[in-house]
Amino acid sequence: MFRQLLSDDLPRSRMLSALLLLTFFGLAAAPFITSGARPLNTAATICIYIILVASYDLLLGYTGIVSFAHTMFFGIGAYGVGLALSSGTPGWGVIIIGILLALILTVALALMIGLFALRVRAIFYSMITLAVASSFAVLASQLSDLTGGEDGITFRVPEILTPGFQLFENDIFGRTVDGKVITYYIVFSICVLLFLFLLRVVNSPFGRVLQAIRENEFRAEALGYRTVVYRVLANCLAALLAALAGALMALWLRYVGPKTMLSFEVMTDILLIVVIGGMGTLYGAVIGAALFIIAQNYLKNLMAQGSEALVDFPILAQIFHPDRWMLWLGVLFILSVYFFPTGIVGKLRGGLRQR
Amino acid sequence: MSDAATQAPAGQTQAAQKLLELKGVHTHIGEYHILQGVDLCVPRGGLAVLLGRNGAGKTTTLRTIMGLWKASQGSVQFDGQNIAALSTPSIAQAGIAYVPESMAIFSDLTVKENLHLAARNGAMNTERLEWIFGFFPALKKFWNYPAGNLSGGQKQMVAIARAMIEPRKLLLVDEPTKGLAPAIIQSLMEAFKELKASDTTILLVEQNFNFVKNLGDTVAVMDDGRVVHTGTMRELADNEDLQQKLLGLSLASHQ
Amino acid sequence: MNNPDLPSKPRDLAPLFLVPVLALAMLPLIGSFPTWLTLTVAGLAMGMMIFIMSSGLTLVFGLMDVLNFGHGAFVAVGAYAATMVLLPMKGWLEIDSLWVNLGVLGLAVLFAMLVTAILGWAFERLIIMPVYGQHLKQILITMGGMIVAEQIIGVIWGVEQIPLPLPESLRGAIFIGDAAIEKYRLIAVVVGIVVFLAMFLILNRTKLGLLIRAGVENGEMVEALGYRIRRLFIAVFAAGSALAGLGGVMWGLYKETLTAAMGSEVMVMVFIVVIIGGLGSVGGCFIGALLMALVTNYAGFLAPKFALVSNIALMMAILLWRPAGLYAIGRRGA
Amino acid sequence: MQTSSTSSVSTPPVSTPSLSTRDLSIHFGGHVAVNQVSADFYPGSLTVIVGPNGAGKTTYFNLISGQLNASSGSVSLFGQDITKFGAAKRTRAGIGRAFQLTNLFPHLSVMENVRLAVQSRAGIGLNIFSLWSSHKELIQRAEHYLERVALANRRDDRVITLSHGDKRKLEVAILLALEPEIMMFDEPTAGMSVDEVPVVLNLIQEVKAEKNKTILLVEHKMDVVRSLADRIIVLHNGTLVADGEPATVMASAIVQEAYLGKGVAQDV
Amino acid sequence: QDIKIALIAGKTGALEPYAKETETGFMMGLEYLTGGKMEVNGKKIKVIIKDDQSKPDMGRALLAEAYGDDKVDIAVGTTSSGSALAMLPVAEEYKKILIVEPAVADAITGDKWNRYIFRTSRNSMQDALAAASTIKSGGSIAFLSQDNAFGRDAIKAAKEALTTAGSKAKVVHEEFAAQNTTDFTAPAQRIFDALKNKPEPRLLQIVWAGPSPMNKLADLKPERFGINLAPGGNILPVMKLWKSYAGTQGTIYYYYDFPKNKMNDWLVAEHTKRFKAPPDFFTAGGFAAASAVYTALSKAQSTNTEKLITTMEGMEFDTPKGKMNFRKDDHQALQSMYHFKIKKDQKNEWDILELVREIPASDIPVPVKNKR
Ligand SMILES: Nc1ncnc2c1ncn2[C@@H]1O[C@H](COP(=O)(O)OP(=O)(O)OP(=O)(O)O)[C@@H](O)[C@H]1O
Ligand SMILES: Nc1ncnc2c1ncn2[C@@H]1O[C@H](COP(=O)(O)OP(=O)(O)OP(=O)(O)O)[C@@H](O)[C@H]1O
Ligand SMILES: [Mg+2]
Ligand SMILES: [Mg+2]
Repeated sequence: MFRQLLSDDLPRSRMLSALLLLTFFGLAAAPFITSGARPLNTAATICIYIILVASYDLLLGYTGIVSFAHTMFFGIGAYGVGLALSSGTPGWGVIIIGILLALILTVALALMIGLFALRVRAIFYSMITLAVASSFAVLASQLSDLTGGEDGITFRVPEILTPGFQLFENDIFGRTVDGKVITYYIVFSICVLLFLFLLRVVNSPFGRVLQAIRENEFRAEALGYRTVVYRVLANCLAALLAALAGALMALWLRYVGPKTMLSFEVMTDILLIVVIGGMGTLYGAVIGAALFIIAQNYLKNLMAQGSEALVDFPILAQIFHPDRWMLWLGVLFILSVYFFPTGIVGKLRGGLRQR
Repeated sequence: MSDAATQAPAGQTQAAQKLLELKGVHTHIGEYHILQGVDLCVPRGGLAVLLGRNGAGKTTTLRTIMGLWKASQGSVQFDGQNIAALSTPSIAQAGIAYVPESMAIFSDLTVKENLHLAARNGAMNTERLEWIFGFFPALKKFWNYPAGNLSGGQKQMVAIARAMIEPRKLLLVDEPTKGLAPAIIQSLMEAFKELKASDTTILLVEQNFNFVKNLGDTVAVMDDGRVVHTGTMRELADNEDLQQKLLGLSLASHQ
Repeated sequence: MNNPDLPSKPRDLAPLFLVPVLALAMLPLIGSFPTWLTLTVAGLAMGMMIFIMSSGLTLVFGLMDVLNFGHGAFVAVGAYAATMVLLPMKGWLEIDSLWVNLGVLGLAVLFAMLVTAILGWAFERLIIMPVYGQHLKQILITMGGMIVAEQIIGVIWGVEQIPLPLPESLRGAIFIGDAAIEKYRLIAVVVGIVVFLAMFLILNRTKLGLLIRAGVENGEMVEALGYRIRRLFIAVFAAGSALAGLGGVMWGLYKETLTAAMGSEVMVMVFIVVIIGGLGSVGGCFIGALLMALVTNYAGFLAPKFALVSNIALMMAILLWRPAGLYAIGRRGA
Repeated sequence: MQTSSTSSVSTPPVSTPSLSTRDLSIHFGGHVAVNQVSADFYPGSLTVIVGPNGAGKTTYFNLISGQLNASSGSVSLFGQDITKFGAAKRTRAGIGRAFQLTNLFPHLSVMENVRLAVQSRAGIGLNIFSLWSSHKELIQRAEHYLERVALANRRDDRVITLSHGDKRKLEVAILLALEPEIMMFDEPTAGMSVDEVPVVLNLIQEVKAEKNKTILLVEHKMDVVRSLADRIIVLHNGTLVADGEPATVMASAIVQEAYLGKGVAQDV
Repeated sequence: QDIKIALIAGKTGALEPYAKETETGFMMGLEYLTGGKMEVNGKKIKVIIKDDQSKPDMGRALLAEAYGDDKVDIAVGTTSSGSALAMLPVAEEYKKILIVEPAVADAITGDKWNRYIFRTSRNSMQDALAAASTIKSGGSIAFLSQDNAFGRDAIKAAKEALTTAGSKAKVVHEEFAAQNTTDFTAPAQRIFDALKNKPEPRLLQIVWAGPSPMNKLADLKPERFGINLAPGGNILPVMKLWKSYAGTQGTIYYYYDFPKNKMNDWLVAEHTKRFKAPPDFFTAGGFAAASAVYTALSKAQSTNTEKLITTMEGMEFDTPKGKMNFRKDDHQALQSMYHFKIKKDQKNEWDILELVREIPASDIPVPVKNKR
């Protein structure tokens, strides 16, 4: 049963299993083992990023496609919800419609890009996606009447999802069960489902073909697999999941905007998480996302203390100044590629020997 | 380039008979322990043949000599100098040319450019070139052709020609006949004979026994990362039981 | 030794005509000749600057197959390094004498290139070395390098914008009738052409180009032929970085205000140029840069809205025509 | 004897050829690699294709299996014209080929390499919801083929860790696993050690014994050719110059001259 | 217990330099007003600084955190208009005061406004009106701005302002160039063509956030066509580059040498001492915000939101720019602006502008846009 749930793709490492369980239960209980706005926000972001990254890994780690358009689909999902909610009176129906429209647009675009990609070499493909994505971002900020331009849109969500709404009179474990908490659990459970679905996909015969294509496309073709079809399919699948993740993000933030949904920063975060966690293994996405998002949210506090401790060494203090946290992000980039060529999961599993 | 003269007289005389000598060489690739104490000796001016079944460690041995895998133990004496620790370029500059099993031709470059690179000392010597064309007319024909577009055998020829374009002390050749048509195999035999005549020493890894049996002087047979037999080619060529024992090869099926 | 039935492939000239054709095609649309002249010359000059910034990238990619997303960092560092010469020597720049000004600029350029070259050397050692042949990791690790470099700039030179005024003698424009041509752009044109010729000759007339291309395909074998490929790679990378540095100085002087992000801002543009050219082809990169700058100008004049995406449109168009860019790499003739 | 002979095939010719090429040609730039080659191949027969290096043998294979598109001429399989098909479609139609220069999935396990072939044969590649590991029978089939080429012991090693000879054997295993009607071997024994060669030859013998497969074989080793061939085709500079009984063909002047090189090999 | 104040700014990313100035100004402001004791009503003032990276979602999260977790009494911020706009509802949710500084978007005190929002920084409309007030004469005007929400906002305001200011000048062209435009030849050509044969005086007003294209245009010698440039004021490092265009006139929010009052004198002296450079645009802004906070707290003698609101509505407070006051209707701080001219002979690198005229708040009739 459990095996079936995990699609027979077990962690295959004590340490890893431990970490995964920790993450899972941590997220499941997040609202009640923490207090305040930020921890909950962090937890939700982790959930959503796990899906976003895992879906990207389907392209990158499994199929060997380097695409920079993933944020675009993330954004489409988000704007779908955002525009729907800001246009009509906030309600579930509106949300559903928004998501559906977003998904349709997503598939259309993914197909287009996928088919275009057939004409050009892999590396060009990634550059094209880069270009398309950036022009999409431009578009989003240009249609300011519709999308609110750079500023984006802040919108209202259905009553029961707002902080105003309270499920119970009194607190539970020192947390008022308000709309935020409800939203969190919606996000959490949807993410779990999507993740299990992805696990199944990569461990299906289809998933195996994707890996073959990554290894040697020419040979895969010679074995009778129409690699084109597989790549396009993978493309659409990944895009769809990204869009869903985006929808959840919008629902959680009650805000959409280019910086948050479409910027290249999001893309680099995704890439980094994939590499830290380990390419070609979905568990990598889980570990990577958890670590990274936490770091992103709490690194600065650490650094603040660090630099205070170092006031008497000006340069060091400068370097550890919280405003320089990006510096350490960059260092993280480099070190993670250095020391985890196979990602944390790869390290934990020892070597990248495949079954 | 070290020359034997700088060595002690003893070393010099020794270097005189042995151009290359491996003593107890161990090589690890990742977690695998591939070569487990290889002792091998190639006399100056001779053609030594290295036989052995698939996975015996022949290629690994050549790569170790070339410094492409680093020997974890043991010494590789070349021309009176231990090259085990040297970097691949230095080893090549010491006078060793290498024809890899995978041919490793530069497919982006034309045949001409492939050879041009192999000629380390600048321009290619025209009559030596003509001499090579003598054996491999195809090269002349496809001179300005991207090497990647050549046929399997033609690629093999390029790989071999690269090692012959300039005189070297020692040639390491890994299965040169694979993919070559009989006619070309014959001219290859000629080529090796002439190289020997111009005292180039050759260490030849080969599966095609018929090819080496009247070409080699000495022979070594490998199995499981060790040299299990050394001797003269004569002895092995005449002794079928030995062949049977070492190579699992009966002349009945292969003459 | 050529063989009749195997003609070595003819030089591919079509892309060379793109620039003139485009320019001429626009004349009627724009109408006024002076305006057209202004736009065209400005575009060409801008193209030259873009080319200088891109050349290093395409060089490093074409020869070493390394996708350096950190290239922009070298552009920025180049510009900042130049300030270390230019700001102290402000006095000299305010003297209204072309030669004195150029002398100082030359000094600054040399210094900047030196700095970026050294940085490039370190970059190759620390960052590129472990990831040869793995595009994805290259992208990531060089992005990391980029971020770090930008932040370090912030630490060293501060986060405030640094003004970098043009020397007096390069200010203003020359007027041909109603057509205005900024003086500085003329300098850019000269430098651009020099850089292009130098690269083109070195790559096509020397063994170097071959060696490195071979090394990318199979470094082991090149070493087995007795060449020290590593040193070569480092040299090339340093050269590429130095070019970026040069580009940075030119760019910085053009923008006149330096920000740590100035490098990453141009990256997308630079990448598009390099792609249009056919990753790795210096010639293609050159044409690509000119095309892009011209299209931007014409679009900016005829249909400003379209200017936003003109670059991308251009790239799409080129790739539809030639899926591997103007000049695909691998083939000789940079 | 420049014909596509059907008369002189030693196994009783089945009326319809399984595979046939008509005036098949391809040229690269000015260079004609395969020139107007017409030939028919019959189930149960093993045809060896010989010729000097660069004669066009591999290219001919590429044209049949769809790695290259013909400049002119046609290929047909069981009477159906497949000239327009892509490589994948031809494979699924029943044309299988092993490559001259080993061409595998380097970082996947030996097992996975073969399993992918079996899976392709079973045609469940697009199945997203089942588990690959739940298709037990496929795995068993794959294991079976690994045993046939004596690679079962390396089952879980990654391909890059194999020695050259072992890679060649894997190449053959994959072809068998595809269970195609047409089997094309391009120098299967190249670089295989003398004691391993028989393993592969016996395999080919067995397949041949099944009498329903059409086998094409490119080989330079004369002993191998003699021991297997029902029929020999000679390519030279891309043209088909001889086709027929092994004995007669091998004896012909052109083969002696250009290929076996009795006397000096002039052109190539 | 302590009085907690959150200062949110885009301390990393594109706007980092601005955010830095705001922070400096704010801290110096408190220092000056509390005489270095950092106390008000006998309570310690604790400032919590947060970096929203100019990301609206971050801004939101951080403000929520400030009100919810850190329990701050007043929040100040932020640098980017987008982020500020996203914050507004949070203030309403938590029923706490948010003083917006230095974001300029009109909507903040316009239709996105709520009663917990105050703004010390000027808004686009004020900029526009100031500029307009210098163009009483007729003639023809063209605008150049960046093609994004900010730019369009600004030009809309500018045109509105012209009419409000009763200028006879006619707007003949609006040019929007892409935010990331590097080559201004094309826009310049379009503008010149548009203005060339229109009635004199011909004015090109440039409204550009970030490094201004002023030089690029000036180098093309607009005077050929009798066109004058009117750049909007900018931060010092940018204006330094304008020295070659002495005589060019424009309007600006703050220039250290213009206001004459104790507060400004102290700021300039102290800032120059500490940072080897005079205070800039956003430094003054931060200072003003600090003053608003301090004055409100000391006047209200409490941190109770409702009390504060009643105190602050119509409250007048000192700033380096002289007196400002939050008008009751939309809580926008009304303030004077400056009409400047680029100096001919500049004594040192910071000696750039000379004052033509201080434009008193009374000359800047900002319309009330929040439907209240
Ligand atoms: N990169 C590698 N990683 C791990 N093991 C390897 C690697 N390359 C070779 N081996 C192993 O080393 C052993 C010797 O390989 P080698 O290629 O030297 O054999 P060989 O004698 O050349 O065989 P062949 O005649 O087939 O070429 C083999 O068992 C092979 O599996
Ligand atoms: N992709 C290609 N582009 C250009 N020329 C090619 C290409 N492929 C093959 N050729 C040329 O076609 C000719 C035939 O090549 P092919 O590989 O078929 O020869 P072959 O008979 O297989 O030789 P071998 O026995 O050495 O494998 C060769 O001269 C080769 O140079
Ligand atoms: Mg070998
Ligand atoms: Mg072949």
